[in-house]
Amino acid sequence: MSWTADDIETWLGNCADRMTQSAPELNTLDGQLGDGDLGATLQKCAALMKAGLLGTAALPSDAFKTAAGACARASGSSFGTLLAVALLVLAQETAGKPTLLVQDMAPLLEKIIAALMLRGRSKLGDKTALDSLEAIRLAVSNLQDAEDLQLLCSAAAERAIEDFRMRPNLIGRARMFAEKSVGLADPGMVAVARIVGRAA
Amino acid sequence: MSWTADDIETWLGNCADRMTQSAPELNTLDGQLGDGDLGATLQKCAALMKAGLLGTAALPSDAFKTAAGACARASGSSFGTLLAVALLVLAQETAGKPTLLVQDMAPLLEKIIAALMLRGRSKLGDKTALDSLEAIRLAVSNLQDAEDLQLLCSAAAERAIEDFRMRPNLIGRARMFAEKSVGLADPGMVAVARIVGRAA
Amino acid sequence: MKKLLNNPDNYADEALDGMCLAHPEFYQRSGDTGRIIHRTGGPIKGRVGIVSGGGSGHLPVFAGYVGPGLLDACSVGNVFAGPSVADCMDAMKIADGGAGVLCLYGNYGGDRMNFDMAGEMLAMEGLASTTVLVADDVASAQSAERDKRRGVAGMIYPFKIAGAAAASGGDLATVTVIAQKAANACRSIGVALWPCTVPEAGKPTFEIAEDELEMGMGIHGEPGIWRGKLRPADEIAAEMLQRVSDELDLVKGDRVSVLVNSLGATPHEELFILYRHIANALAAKSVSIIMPLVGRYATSMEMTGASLSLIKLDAELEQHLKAPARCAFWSVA
Amino acid sequence: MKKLLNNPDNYADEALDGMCLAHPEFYQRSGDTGRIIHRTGGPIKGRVGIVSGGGSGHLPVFAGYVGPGLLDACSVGNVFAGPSVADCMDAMKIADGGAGVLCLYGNYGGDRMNFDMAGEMLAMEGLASTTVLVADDVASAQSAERDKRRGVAGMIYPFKIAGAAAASGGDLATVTVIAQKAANACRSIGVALWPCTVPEAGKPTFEIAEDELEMGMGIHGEPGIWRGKLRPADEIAAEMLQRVSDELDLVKGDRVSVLVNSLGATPHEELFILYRHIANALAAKSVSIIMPLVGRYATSMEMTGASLSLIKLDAELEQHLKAPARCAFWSVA
Ligand SMILES: Nc1ncnc2c1ncn2[C@@H]1O[C@H](COP(=O)(O)OP(=O)(O)O)[C@@H](O)[C@H]1O
Ligand SMILES: Nc1ncnc2c1ncn2[C@@H]1O[C@H](COP(=O)(O)OP(=O)(O)O)[C@@H](O)[C@H]1O
Ligand SMILES: [Mg+2]
Ligand SMILES: [Mg+2]
Ligand SMILES: [Mg+2]
Ligand SMILES: [Mg+2]
Repeated sequence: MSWTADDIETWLGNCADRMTQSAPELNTLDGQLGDGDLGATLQKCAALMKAGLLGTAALPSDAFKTAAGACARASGSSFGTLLAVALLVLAQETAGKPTLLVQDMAPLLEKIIAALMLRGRSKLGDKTALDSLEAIRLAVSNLQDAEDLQLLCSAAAERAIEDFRMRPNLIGRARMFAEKSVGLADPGMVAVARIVGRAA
Repeated sequence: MSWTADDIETWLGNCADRMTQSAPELNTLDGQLGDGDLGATLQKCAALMKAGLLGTAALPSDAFKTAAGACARASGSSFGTLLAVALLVLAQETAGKPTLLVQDMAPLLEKIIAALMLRGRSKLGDKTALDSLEAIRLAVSNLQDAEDLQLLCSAAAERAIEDFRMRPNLIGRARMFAEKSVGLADPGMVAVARIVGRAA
Repeated sequence: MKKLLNNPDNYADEALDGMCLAHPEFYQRSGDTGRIIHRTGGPIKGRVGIVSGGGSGHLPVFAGYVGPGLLDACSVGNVFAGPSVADCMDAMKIADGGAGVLCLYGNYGGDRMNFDMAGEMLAMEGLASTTVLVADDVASAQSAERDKRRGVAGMIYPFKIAGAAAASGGDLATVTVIAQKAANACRSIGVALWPCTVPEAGKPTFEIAEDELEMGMGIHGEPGIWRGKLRPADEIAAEMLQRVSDELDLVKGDRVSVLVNSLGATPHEELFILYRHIANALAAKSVSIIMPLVGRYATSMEMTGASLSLIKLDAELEQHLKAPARCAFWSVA
Repeated sequence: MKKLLNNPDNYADEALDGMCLAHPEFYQRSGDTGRIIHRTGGPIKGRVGIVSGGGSGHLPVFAGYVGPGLLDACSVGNVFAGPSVADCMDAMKIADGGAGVLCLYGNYGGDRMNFDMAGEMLAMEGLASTTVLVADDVASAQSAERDKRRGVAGMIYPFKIAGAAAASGGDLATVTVIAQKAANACRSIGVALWPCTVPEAGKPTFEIAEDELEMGMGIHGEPGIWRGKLRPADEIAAEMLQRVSDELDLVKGDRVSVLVNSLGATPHEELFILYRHIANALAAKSVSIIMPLVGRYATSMEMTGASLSLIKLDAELEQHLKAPARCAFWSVA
């Protein structure tokens, strides 16, 4: 399995659509532990992404760069910035490559997670979107080409939400509600699951 | 009937005591139509009057002057100032006289009322303390020497309250509550009745 | 009552104490009761002194405007209560630099009685004084009864302009005339959203519903023109502007200063939202705004709401408005 | 929600508009989104640029401190929400006079991520930048975890001091070192009595009982140290002073500046009541207060409450604190 610039644009567009659809749910979740703007943040990112992705990317990295810029312009909320960072890493790491391979996924996710930890001064286990990405990274390591990728990623992301539900948030706004956060899904983790797509 | 400086000091002291006693009632009344400070104002005037009246006045006008100064220092509320003005008029008009006669009362009240109208930019009929003073002035005009002065003044002041009860306040803070003031006694009119003393 | 205070009876005195401790370069307390705030260094010999006064709870009004190019002294009452006659006398004496004293304050019955009486008593001692009342609140009486109008935030314009006239050496008559001219040129109106609480009383000065505002309410909670549902800021600003400019006959080319003032709790952000409308509306009329003021210039403690003041300027008023002045709350360089 | 606004979504933009209309001599808006406020006249060639940024709703923080001797540009987010990465980049570019840019802002996760990212992206374009985080709120973490503390009102001291260092021609390293020194020397704590309402949200940021206050609450309603019954102002001031001076090791002869700041609704009178206690308490310790500030320097719209900030000064910090600076909300002559 391999992806061209077109495939990547299509995928990013689908992600954007899913971000828009899940906005109300994510606002509500973020309202319980944070400032309730996660859905709105993703909505703005999605709108700017859609506006920028015009099917003209020559290379996958061009599409990532456009999407990164869109997220950087969108918002001052943490998740928007984390998205921008992740997309920028993808742009930088895939620079020059005409196609991407499924085998590239796990190492790219590793790079993304490392960059996000640096940017967010957080670590795995803090109960954030990063833990979801790590779960996905593990799921796509040693991948068999034939598997349903979306199902695999989605299942991993959903599992991660449950694995962390009973743990306290250790970073971000939700840190201030550490006790309250036990038993609640981390909004950012739910966002990752929604972005990669619900298993059908 | 005539009064020496001593008599005047005693009378002013008694007035001050009555001002103190009626403070709670007057605060409540003023609270309905104004800012609720009339009793507190009189209390402060009374305390400073008592502190200043030490039985050392050589002439009636000295006692009035002391009392006027006390009221001028006491407060920024209208009634305190009106009292200060009235006492100052008494000091000025009786200057040099060793004794005061009951026949002096009506003309002195006339002078006081005129000064208060000027100071307060108000007129008779506005439903203020001035209407009470006017009622007293009328009661003591053509006075027979033998009558009970306190009873006479007190009755006049009480009657004035009732005469004006159903009329609207036309000046001062209460003016802003003109309709509301119909049916309520003017606090300043009640104050005059209390100061001259309740009929036994 | 949710306020940061000690004994409510000491609210005014402790606030004045703190103000003088924080700004000894501007303010000094004196008088028997400590209720006179006057300029550090005392009156300036040969200059007309300017005295104001009124209740506490309106900072920077009144005492906060003591300073070079502004007021020389203030007599200060309890919260929302006038100063005593004796304090008015003391303030006038302290402000006297030998060229007489202008009493310049808001048109409230009690204050007027006290200042008038103080003036007459000092006249007997040979101190020359004049009076200019500021009656800028268009909501408090019709224009035919202008002398019944209350003084509100707009009074800072006469403070500033008279202060400049005195600082530049004008004699008492001159300073009085220009103060009166400034007072005549100025109009204000307020809008209230939530009341404040007088510490000694312990309860709000008025009641108002969750979704209501009152147009024209006075700074002590005096009744306004209408009470109704909250509206968009632009509509409120438009009505306020209409009401204050009604009597000023503004035409293309006129020059005004504008004060958008918070009554206390209303934040700067909202003042700027109001100012935005007003600036655009005046620009559309080709009226120029000189030295706009947006902030807390005359408050009612923590009352929520805002007031708008306009002063129509001629060359003389504008020159004095722009002259240098300083106090802890306002400086013009 | 009782606020003077039009569409809640336009609150931040309309407020910035009004601010620029009222004070065109200080502020200009630019950037794709209009969310950059920068100095009228642009950066000064050869001088280090100072950029700050953060959410709206805190005026004068952040954008209000753009001015000579203070900040060069600010990126502004929605109410209580950080600015975008792109706006941080734009602000940095606009502030760049060729000598590099210091990013100086409050320690909030989102803001830090965005400024860091902006800095890295501009580094690729050859713009040199440094970062100093202000983390003055002693209530937000123990001193062992100082890097987790939030930035509150005390940040205006680093603004002022770094601004003076830049204005006097210091290079980026020098300005950064003195800004960090100022940030290190400064401690704050807040006390909250009533919440404010974020326009877009329409409901108060927290709930609190009629007779309660919360010590240490953050400017966005972040939880504090304790919540309890209202107490006399002197007790509250004493506790706040204790908490902010704990880590500063103040001894006889030390020099500090003190900021008693209203979070919005708390009136000047009450700030002065607090200041009175603090001034007396520091005087009793023979600690001198330099340039005390009492007023609204960092707010949360109409929140009721106050904060206390102290900065311990050495000769260098004091000299920069006293250097001339101007903006619409604060001027040092
Ligand atoms: N420092 C961080 N590192 C990693 N993830 C973070 C960090 N801060 C927040 N997040 C993630 O972002 C989510 C919240 O996003 P968002 O609502 O945009 O943030 P904000 O608190 O700035 O409003 C959290 O649930 C968490 O998963
Ligand atoms: N201008 C005035 N002329 C005459 N009497 C007045 C005037 N204003 C107030 N009063 C009298 O004073 C009373 C109120 O006194 P006080 O409470 O001291 O005044 P305030 O608190 O309104 O200044 C009124 O009930 C009225 O009788
Ligand atoms: Mg959020
Ligand atoms: Mg947010
Ligand atoms: Mg009264
Ligand atoms: Mg009164």
